Amino acid sequence: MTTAAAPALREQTVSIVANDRDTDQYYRLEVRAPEIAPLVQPGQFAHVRILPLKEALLRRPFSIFQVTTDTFSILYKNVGRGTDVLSRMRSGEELSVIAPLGHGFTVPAPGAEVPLLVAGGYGMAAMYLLAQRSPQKGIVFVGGRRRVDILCEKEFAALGWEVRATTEDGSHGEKGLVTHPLIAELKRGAAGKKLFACGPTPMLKAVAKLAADFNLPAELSMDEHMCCGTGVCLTCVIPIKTADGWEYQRTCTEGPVFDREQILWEVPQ
Amino acid sequence: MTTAAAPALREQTVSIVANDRDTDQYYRLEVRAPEIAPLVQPGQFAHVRILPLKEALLRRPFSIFQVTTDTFSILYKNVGRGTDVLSRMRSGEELSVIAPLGHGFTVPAPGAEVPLLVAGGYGMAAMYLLAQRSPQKGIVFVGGRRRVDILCEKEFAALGWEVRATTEDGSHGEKGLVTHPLIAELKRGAAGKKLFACGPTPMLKAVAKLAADFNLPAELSMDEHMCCGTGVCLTCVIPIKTADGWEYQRTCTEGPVFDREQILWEVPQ
Amino acid sequence: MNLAVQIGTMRMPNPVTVASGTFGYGVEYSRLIDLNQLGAVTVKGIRLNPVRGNPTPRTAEVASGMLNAIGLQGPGVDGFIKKYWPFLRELKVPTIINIWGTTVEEYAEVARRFDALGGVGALELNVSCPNIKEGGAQFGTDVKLLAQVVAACRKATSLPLITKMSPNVPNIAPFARAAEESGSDALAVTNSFPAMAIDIRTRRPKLANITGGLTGPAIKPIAVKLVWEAAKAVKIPIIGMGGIQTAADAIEFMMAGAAAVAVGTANFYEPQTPLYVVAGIREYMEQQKFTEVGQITGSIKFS
Amino acid sequence: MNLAVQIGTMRMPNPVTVASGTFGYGVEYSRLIDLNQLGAVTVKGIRLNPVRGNPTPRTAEVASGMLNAIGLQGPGVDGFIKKYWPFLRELKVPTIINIWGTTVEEYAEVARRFDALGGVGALELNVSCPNIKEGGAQFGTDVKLLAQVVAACRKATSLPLITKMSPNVPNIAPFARAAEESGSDALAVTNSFPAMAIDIRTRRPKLANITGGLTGPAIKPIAVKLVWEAAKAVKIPIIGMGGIQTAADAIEFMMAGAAAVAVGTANFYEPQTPLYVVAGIREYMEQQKFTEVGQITGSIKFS
Ligand SMILES: Cc1cc2nc3c(=O)[nH]c(=O)nc-3n(C[C@H](O)[C@H](O)[C@H](O)COP(=O)(O)OP(=O)(O)OC[C@H]3O[C@@H](n4cnc5c(N)ncnc54)[C@H](O)[C@@H]3O)c2cc1C
Ligand SMILES: Cc1cc2nc3c(=O)[nH]c(=O)nc-3n(C[C@H](O)[C@H](O)[C@H](O)COP(=O)(O)OP(=O)(O)OC[C@H]3O[C@@H](n4cnc5c(N)ncnc54)[C@H](O)[C@@H]3O)c2cc1C
Ligand SMILES: Cc1cc2nc3c(=O)[nH]c(=O)nc-3n(C[C@H](O)[C@H](O)[C@H](O)COP(=O)(O)O)c2cc1C
Ligand SMILES: Cc1cc2nc3c(=O)[nH]c(=O)nc-3n(C[C@H](O)[C@H](O)[C@H](O)COP(=O)(O)O)c2cc1C
Ligand code: FES
Ligand code: FES
Repeated sequence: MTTAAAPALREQTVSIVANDRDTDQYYRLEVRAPEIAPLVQPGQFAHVRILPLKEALLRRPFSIFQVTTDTFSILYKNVGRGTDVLSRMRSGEELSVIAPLGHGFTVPAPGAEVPLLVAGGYGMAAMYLLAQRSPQKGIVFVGGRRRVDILCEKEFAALGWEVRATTEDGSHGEKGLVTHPLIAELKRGAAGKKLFACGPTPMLKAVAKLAADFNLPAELSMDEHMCCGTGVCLTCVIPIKTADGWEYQRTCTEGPVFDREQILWEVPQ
Repeated sequence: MTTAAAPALREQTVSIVANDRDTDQYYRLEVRAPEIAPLVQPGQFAHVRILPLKEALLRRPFSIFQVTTDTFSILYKNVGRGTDVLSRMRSGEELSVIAPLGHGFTVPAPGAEVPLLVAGGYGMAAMYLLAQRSPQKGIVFVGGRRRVDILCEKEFAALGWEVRATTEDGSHGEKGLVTHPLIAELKRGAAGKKLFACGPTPMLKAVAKLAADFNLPAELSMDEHMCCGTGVCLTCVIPIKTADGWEYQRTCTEGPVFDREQILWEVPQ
Repeated sequence: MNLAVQIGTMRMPNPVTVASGTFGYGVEYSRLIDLNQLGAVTVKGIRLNPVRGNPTPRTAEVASGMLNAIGLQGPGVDGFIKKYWPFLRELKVPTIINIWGTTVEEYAEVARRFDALGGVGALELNVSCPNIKEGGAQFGTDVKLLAQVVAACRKATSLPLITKMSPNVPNIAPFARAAEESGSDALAVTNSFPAMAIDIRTRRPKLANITGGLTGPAIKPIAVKLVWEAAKAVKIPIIGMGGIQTAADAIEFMMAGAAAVAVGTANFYEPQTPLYVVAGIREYMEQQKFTEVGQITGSIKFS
Repeated sequence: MNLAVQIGTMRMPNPVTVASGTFGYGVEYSRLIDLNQLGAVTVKGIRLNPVRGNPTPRTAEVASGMLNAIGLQGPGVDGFIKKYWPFLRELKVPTIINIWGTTVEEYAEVARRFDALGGVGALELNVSCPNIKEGGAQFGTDVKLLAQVVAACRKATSLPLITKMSPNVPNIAPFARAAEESGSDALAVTNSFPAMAIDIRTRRPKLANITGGLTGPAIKPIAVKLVWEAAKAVKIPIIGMGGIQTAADAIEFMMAGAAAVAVGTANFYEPQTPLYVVAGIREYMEQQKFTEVGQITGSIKFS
């Protein structure tokens, strides 16, 4: 935990510009937030209070997907009580957001390693700004269970990135796990590459292992339950290596993005 | 408390046909309920679960105002959390209702006493069906604080009833309390009259006293907080005289309408 | 698929009953739901003589729950037998009679009366009503008194005894064991939590009784923990209750160790709740391919 | 209009602080609210040495509240002084440091250390953390141990002592009196309630610690009653907490007898809450033409 003056953030009541279904259970929500949009770094998130939720009090965290000069948007999946209520909200209705939050991805410097992005499901949401702001283009490996879980392929292509999709049921792209084409790519030549990943924990773990095997740098965005989202409550911690062992650090503050070397995947007994 | 086979009632999810502002803070809500509408007796109420209310769980009781063959309506005032949420619901949205509930007014038999109705504020809602179904017409004394508290005067007039309005600020009708014109009327001749009242407790108490002074029969609809609305929880009780003293009886079941002789206005120590 | 639950000699066709005081004497809700679909009907608390109850207001709404201080209004043993028993006796499902007293002797006497009545499913000893000075609460928070009450009732009747525990103790285990050792056939966990609310406009308590019992979804996490701890302490079955609104809630209580459950406050806003819960439990058992409802009980996993 | 509240030698410019563990060490929320508008900043519980805390998941959402079992993760006295004190020391408002230990001696030692530090507003003795075996909970449910802890800390420091009461006792009065008689300058009422939740899909507890503390609006009616009973038992001021979301909630606690209040869980979903509460109390005092905030304390009426 650090007391170093943390980056700027805002709490604001914002109104919904658009909230439309993307594919299947996925929705895109855009809100007007001129003060927040310019502050957003790739991999940061917004902590959203879904005001119509009454007996469920906590905010829900969502990666910031895209920004314009005066709006930002999220790409979310309807998985439970909060996202279900959110999916039924109309433009003009209001939400309370605290954003931008968390330590995001390192945007590759010009001439730095070639970025390979690895995303599962809504993990794609955390990747768009990184792809958009990275001076050199790379490859996006995107995986999902079914065709509908492969999100915004076109938008990444439009940014000039190569997209390699995999689905577990083979309904779209290559059949299998997202790590298969990644391994193939790395075997073709791993030097000078860097991995950036966001998705389910098992996928992150697999990517971390690959990075270690090929001895590549990797930045992983961890998905932990959150409460305050602002570093106060110590809900969202994961075990992180330190000089003298390990300690629990906060995914909402020191994370959600960590270097693969930092992460202890099992809590030592 | 009685176990005698109680009158028919239904619990149903009903959809809103209309929900429009009447005056100021008063609204008229009509719901589709073909099985319920035919069962309604004057002075009975509906116990309404306002489904969007989440952390507030209990149903809210409202007198049944008017009925058609396949709908019934209530006339409600926005006074708190539930009625506020209710006032923002749109036609097509759903409510859960248990109705009709309670022991209502005795509809005067042909040739029986001349009915004098006394209503305060939303108390008018409980009176409409009585006025509509009574074979002989009488006078409705309606009181409120300001002009906006005098509800559906025209509708009562349209039923062929004489309406005498009073407002405490004199902004409409006679200035003063609803009991003033009533006293005047009774002084002119009380014989053969019967009082029916619904409104704030102080008003009901005053009407009961007048009825006693002029030695007239009176039926009063009591307004107590309710929980189950169906005779189960014993929340809504008031002290009622019995052969051997008094007992707490349920306004939701033995009431809301009681004969003035039954009611003990103070709980004996 | 067998949903039946055995509480001493009482057989409940399914594990879902209703919480005492939230279902009157059965007859009231019989207009809205088929009582014979329940596991048992549990009636409002009864003592020897009629009880007038507390002044009003008796309930208040709070976040995800309510407060009540009814004061155990009731017709007394004779009044109950005269007014309500003829109806209840005819039901296909057992009746659980919730009883209380102000002395150990009174508990025993009431138990004796209902034993003599014949046809009663079980007696639930309310040793934990927080709402009247002599409402038995002290029996529920004093291990010795609790043991005395249960033992005296055990002597007075051969009917199954369900001891309704007070939630208001630092550790429920010794109380659970005392009830078991004194001859209780089952435990009911939990009663309402002493609480209060103030109307800041009038500065007056929202209940005439000043304090009352908190019930509803607000207390569910505390109640689930009490059931879990009681289940670890005793072998007798536990009837879990506290904020149950859905089958998922009921299954949570059963996983924590409850053999049966009771729906309380939810009846007031959704009288169909107990039947929804029965249907949901059946559905869950089908998904899980369970043949016995007991397979849910205590099925919580820790690794 | 005077909103100031005196807790021993500590002067709070207004009666609204934050609940320990729901506001970190102040610095985190300083990006969102002006800490100098609070009555005091109360920091997360600290013991002598660093504490790693419990495995995850550490919190779970429940109806009108949440469960937590953080396990008092913290930097220890030295870590706190090094990392956070330089920031807190500069604030215009006092800092309340919440401390705990596993032995009476450790409580006293931590008290001594902060006494030596200088500039601390007050020490809050957490004798009621339900979330770790040696989290002091036993001190809070055993009158003798409670008295020992408070007395030992009283000897160790001249700083104002606030004893944070356990809610988990049948009757809070003797505990409140024990704290007062042992030299506590104030009471904090109340800590969270032992509870649990189970994910029925995985059959596993929602918290890695199995049980955790229930907090939020769900517990408010129980907390208000505990404050009311504690206030009747002692003369020292009470800091009321438990589900406060609005100024109306805070005023309810004050009417029940609290001299000050703390906002806890609400900070997590609405970090501005403490400032809204201060504004709302000021507004209420204007309406009522009160000159002293103390006029609200204990103003509940019964007739
Ligand atoms: C840093 C971060 C970024 C995220 N970005 C996205 C995104 O871009 N798109 C997207 O669809 N989802 C994202 N999630 C997951 C999202 O927060 C959950 O899907 C959401 O909170 C579910 O809320 P609910 O009420 O619908 O589900 P419920 O199951 O009803 O929620 C119950 C509680 O569990 C928490 N919870 C449930 N699932 C998760 C989860 N997977 N992660 C964290 N908390 C959870 C909720 O916040 C709530 O407190 C992100 C999570 C984190 C931590
Ligand atoms: C038999 C009967 C008939 C009624 N008929 C009408 C009617 O025709 N039109 C109308 O506008 N109102 C009527 N009322 C009053 C109506 O029930 C309340 O105004 C309503 O419950 C307020 O709910 P709320 O959530 O807006 O207020 P809140 O104050 O937020 O409610 C909090 C709690 O108090 C209860 N409550 C608050 N005020 C009253 C009250 N006056 N009577 C009973 N319970 C109350 C609520 O039901 C709820 O449980 C009637 C009440 C009764 C008992
Ligand atoms: C209005 C009301 C009356 C109650 N009366 C009794 C009673 O007479 N005897 C008893 O043992 N419990 C009584 N209880 C407690 C319930 O039986 C049950 O233990 C408690 O409500 C918790 O369950 P719930 O949260 O589902 O309501 C009463 C509860 C309520 C709300
Ligand atoms: C996440 C969390 C952490 C807490 N940590 C502490 C703590 O370290 N020390 C303590 O005395 N109380 C702690 N508490 C209890 C709060 O200080 C407070 O007593 C309780 O949350 C009730 O207030 P509330 O309902 O407004 O949250 C914690 C509560 C929460 C929710
Ligand atoms: S969610 Fe509260 S510290 Fe991360
Ligand atoms: S409201 Fe429950 S008995 Fe009348």
